[in-house]
Amino acid sequence: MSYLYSKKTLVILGFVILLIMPFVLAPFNLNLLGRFLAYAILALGIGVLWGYAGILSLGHGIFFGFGAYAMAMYLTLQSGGIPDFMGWNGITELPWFWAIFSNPIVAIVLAIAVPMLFAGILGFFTFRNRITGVYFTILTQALVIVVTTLIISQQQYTGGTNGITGFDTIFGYSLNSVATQQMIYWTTVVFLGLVFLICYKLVNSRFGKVLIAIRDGENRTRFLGYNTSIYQVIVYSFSAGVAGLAGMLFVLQVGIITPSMMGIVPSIEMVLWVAIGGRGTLIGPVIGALLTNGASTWFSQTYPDAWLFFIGLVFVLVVVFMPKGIMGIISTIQARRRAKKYGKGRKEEAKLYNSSSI
Amino acid sequence: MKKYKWGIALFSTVFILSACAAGDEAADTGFGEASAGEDELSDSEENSEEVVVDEDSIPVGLLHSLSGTMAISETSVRDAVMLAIDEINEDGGVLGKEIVPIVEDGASDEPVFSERASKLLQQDDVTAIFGTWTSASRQAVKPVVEEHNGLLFYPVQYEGMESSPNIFYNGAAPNQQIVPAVEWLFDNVGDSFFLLGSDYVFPRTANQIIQAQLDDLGGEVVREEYTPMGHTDYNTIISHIRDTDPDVIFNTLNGDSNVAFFNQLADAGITSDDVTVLSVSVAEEEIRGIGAEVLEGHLASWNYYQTTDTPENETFVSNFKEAYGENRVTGDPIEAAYFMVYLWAQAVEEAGSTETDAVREAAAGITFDAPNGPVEIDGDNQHVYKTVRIGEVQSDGQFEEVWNSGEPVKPDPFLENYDWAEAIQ
Amino acid sequence: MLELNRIEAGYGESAVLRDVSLTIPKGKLICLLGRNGVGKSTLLKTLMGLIKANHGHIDYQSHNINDKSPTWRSRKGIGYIPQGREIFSALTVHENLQLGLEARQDQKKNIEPGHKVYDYFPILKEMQNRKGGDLSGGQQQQLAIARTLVADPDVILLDEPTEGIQPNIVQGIQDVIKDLKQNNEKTMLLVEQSFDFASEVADYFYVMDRGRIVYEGEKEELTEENMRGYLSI
Amino acid sequence: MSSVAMQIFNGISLGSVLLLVAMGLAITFGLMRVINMAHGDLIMIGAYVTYLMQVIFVQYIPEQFFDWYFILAIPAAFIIVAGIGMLLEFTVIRHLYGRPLDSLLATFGAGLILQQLIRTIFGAPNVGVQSPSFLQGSLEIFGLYLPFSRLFMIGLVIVCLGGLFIYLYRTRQGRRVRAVMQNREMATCVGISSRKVDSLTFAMGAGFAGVAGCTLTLIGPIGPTIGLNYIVDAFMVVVVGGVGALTGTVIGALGIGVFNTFFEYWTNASMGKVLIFALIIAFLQWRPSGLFSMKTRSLD
Repeated sequence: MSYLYSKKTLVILGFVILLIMPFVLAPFNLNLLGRFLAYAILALGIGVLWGYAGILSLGHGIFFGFGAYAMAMYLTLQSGGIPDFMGWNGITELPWFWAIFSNPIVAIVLAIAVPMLFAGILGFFTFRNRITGVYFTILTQALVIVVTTLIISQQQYTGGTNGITGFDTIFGYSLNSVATQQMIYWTTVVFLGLVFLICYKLVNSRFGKVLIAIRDGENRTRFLGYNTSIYQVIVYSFSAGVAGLAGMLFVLQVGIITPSMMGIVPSIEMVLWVAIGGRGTLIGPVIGALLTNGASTWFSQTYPDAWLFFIGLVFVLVVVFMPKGIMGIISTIQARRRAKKYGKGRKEEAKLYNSSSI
Repeated sequence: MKKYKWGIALFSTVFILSACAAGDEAADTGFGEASAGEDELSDSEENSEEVVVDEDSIPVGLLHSLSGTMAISETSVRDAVMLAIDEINEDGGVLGKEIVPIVEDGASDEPVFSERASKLLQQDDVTAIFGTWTSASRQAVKPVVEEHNGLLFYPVQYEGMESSPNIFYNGAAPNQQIVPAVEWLFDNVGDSFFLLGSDYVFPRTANQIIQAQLDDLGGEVVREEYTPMGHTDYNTIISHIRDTDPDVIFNTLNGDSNVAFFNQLADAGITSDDVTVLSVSVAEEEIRGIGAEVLEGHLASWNYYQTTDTPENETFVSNFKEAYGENRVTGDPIEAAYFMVYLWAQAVEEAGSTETDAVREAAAGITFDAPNGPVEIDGDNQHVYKTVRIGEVQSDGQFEEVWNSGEPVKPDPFLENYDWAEAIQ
Repeated sequence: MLELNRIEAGYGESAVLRDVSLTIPKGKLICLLGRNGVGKSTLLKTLMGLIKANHGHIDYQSHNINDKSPTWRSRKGIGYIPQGREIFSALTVHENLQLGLEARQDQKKNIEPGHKVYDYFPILKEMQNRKGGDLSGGQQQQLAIARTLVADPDVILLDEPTEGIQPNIVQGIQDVIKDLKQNNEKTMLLVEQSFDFASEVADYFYVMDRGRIVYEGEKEELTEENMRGYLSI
Repeated sequence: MSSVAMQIFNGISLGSVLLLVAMGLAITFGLMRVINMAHGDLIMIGAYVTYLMQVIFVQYIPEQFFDWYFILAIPAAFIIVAGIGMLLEFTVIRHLYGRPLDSLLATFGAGLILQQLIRTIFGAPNVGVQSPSFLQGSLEIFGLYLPFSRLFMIGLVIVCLGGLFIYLYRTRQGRRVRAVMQNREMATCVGISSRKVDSLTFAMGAGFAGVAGCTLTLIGPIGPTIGLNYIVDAFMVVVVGGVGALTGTVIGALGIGVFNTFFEYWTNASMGKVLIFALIIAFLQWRPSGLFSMKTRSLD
């Protein structure tokens, strides 16, 4: 019987449930779930960066945004002609950095490559200069301000605060048809599975162990002869790429991207999904993203005022008293049961399980 | 041994899914029950899942930000729509049926607007949505109403350059607010303009229009400045104002920034006697946040003021205050939100159905005596004929009208009837 | 006066002290000897409350103080002079001494110019307005001792007060310790590496190795011969 | 020439606003290593205290004394917000010493609660505060117009800095604060209650946020979400100045103020903002620990 409960089986089961959802949910709800799954991908990237490497970025909104904009630009060009906001702003010819996005392959590659490259370059300088911890976090906030202000002020190229919206087709198919939306949903689920798998491999590899070592004692790891900054750059860049992918999938299901989705507050909220789900795990970020957004959609409609009190309180309580989030609670319960069952001696082992890596 | 963890993981998944599906179930179970007699007007916690819809009622969607940064402006607009719905229901409803409002929160977040619009159209089957405020949120809803052939009634003045068959634009188009204001200022105040706006679509488009118009009139733009959202330090801008010494500052700043700008302008000792500021986003509601004493003597261009002298307005203002409190004020977007419900109701009566295409067809040429004067839906572009009014801020925070266009102006969102605007179209 | 009973303590998961019992009777000077890294400083920190004891109990004036904070302990008369001259280097000498008064129960607010610590360490008076960090190592140690003395503690915990200090000051410090013992009847726990000085002043002594007390005895038993296995003499 | 002088004044005046906003943060972040994202919301509450004081005066106090409301609002804002800060410290922050990144997230949540609290009490729309008459208008000198409100702010910043200096360097409590910040363990061993010091210091930082909120009513909007307008700027000031060094905070604030003003004068407000933040990022690459850094165990 027990093999039924092995974690692999359950992950696969969850995955299968997600896959059959299009046959269960109405199109509107499916779209909602698909959007949350895109967030879950984003949360996975942040989860690896923060939970395993100990790097807290409050600027992941911009990487998410990059991916979303790249896809939105492709979709806009699909609809033909130059975007209408360029027209109002007196731009009659498509600038080259727009033109390249008319090729879907280029758009998809850039949606992931640009965030990776950008994070790589910034990370290279920042981590090499040993800017870590709180300083790095604050620096990413400055980055958010720079990028969003630029996007808003260059509205002749970016659509400004209105962002980019109003696409109708993708690869020649109507974007809003139920069949296309189902395909997009499945694509999202598959990518979630892939990203999960990659993250799993990553954190359980030697590379992952070094990341954890850096998180727990950067200097110590450096003295052991590891070039810690290279590890940090790579994981930061990886996480940015995942965010770009998530943004791309997000825009396909929501049909709009604006700078307000990349700002300071959304960027903090993304981190809080991970905190609620449980940092230092991979399931945690996924559950945190799904649960927080699900609850937000549900409750904030019903009780908009009480919701803010509630979510504020949840953030405080989770961060202060349950630093390991939902997954932490689960392991604590497990540990207690195990302790009850096997007596005190198992306490140590239970602690070890707490840091198990999935 | 980790079955617990995974069991809960599974449970959470199921929970999310059920959250997604909750809307469906509620709609199903609610069907067929008797409709609630009276709706709480100001109940912001209106629960969409509890609204009961049957054959004797017509569901409509109200989609505004009730939370987040835009809640400041949008809750008042929601209140106005609710007032109109309540009045119409008291008079027997539409097609003999009761209008049932389903209130959704856009949360000042564009994806939420688009998602909520989908929900209203797909799940609640509303016949029309009254809502949105910012251009970004309108544009987020636009593809949704177009895809599902729904109707959106939009209550706010905007930058124009848009005409969707599924949207009725009830605020002013640029030629019903900006163009006449520039003309009037040029004739009555002076010919050098300082353009100041927040860095987003409306101010940038408005200023292009003003630039083109002034080129045509022979006026001059001495400087054009944009400040980011939430900007609070206007000293450098004020230095530029001193340096360029304009006759007029044409102000397209949005809500919050106005407070900082006007306060600092007053502190710098620049009053309405030195330079006239004409604003297009400062209504009665905003004056309360800025303070009437620093605004006194400055101008605004709108289609409606709380002081607008029509019998309809007298009733409207007193009803509004009765419903929401003596200290509340009305204003242009609030009034537009109010009369657009009546326009929709008349169109439905005319069409004899709530079916979108029929309503759209019937809407062309519908007229109504709104608080701001007579309004009429222009069948060509689904905007509204409105009277243009320039008002001066008084010490009590109200406007005194100094000029009006005399008759409703035909809306021209693409400025097709103005030769100088060719480059912008 | 101060009593440790079967204490186990350490940093995080690893226990440094194992099953340590030790008594400091009133008016006596107890010496704690042992090589580097055997847990002497950890023991003092545990006594002071900087490290929580996992097992066992600490009694002070016959009351259990396991859960009391360092603040509480110092205010109740336990004075601590840590190893490494942990003075407040950005504060002046005078300010450092004033901070010593925080632990006093009589709420005394100022150190009068003729205070006894200035007799012990005249140099501190001269350097009153200098930053603590500007002092030499030996002067900082004097300051650390003086800071504790102004609080007039009942028990003084001294952690290697003469470690790494220029010889001329070492003598001064040792004289002060002797004076405290003989003329003021202070209760003291002295961690020492110097066998000679320990054997000169101690009433009773303990020897630690690898986190345990491995030897204890009266002053008379403190001979080179007995110590050979435990200390590097 | 005069426009350059005017810009220098504008820069200093912006710098003084930044300094007011950042001073409380310099205390909580700089001295206590707590990243208080709710700092912006404490500023917001300070502004609402001022509004409340105005309402009280309008209703209960004869009109000729109206201007006094502002004078009274400053200490009132300090005390009330300090009280809220103390409460926040007791309920939340206390558990987060040594976990700076967690303190950031938890205080963000606390900030949401404060925002919603104010929204519930005062409503979502902005409220208006009328400047006292003696702060309206400006001083004309050598062809420059120096607004009284800005001069007042510069003065207030100097007073606050002076007060803080006296508190830290001339009082018993200040001495305790410095001792705890320098060596927490040793401070407890000499009998200082670090709990009490933490609580009071945090309250103090919050109090300065209250004063900042009070003065911000002179220049900007007052609504439940205004904290967001200032919080990131405040962090930049503290980080550029160097954590734990008040001198650095002062220079950081003035530097950012002056540079920002000149960038804005030469380009426009959006580009000015982009440039100043880009400059800060570049600057931190060059000096990761800011202009002045105290030798303490670093934050990571």
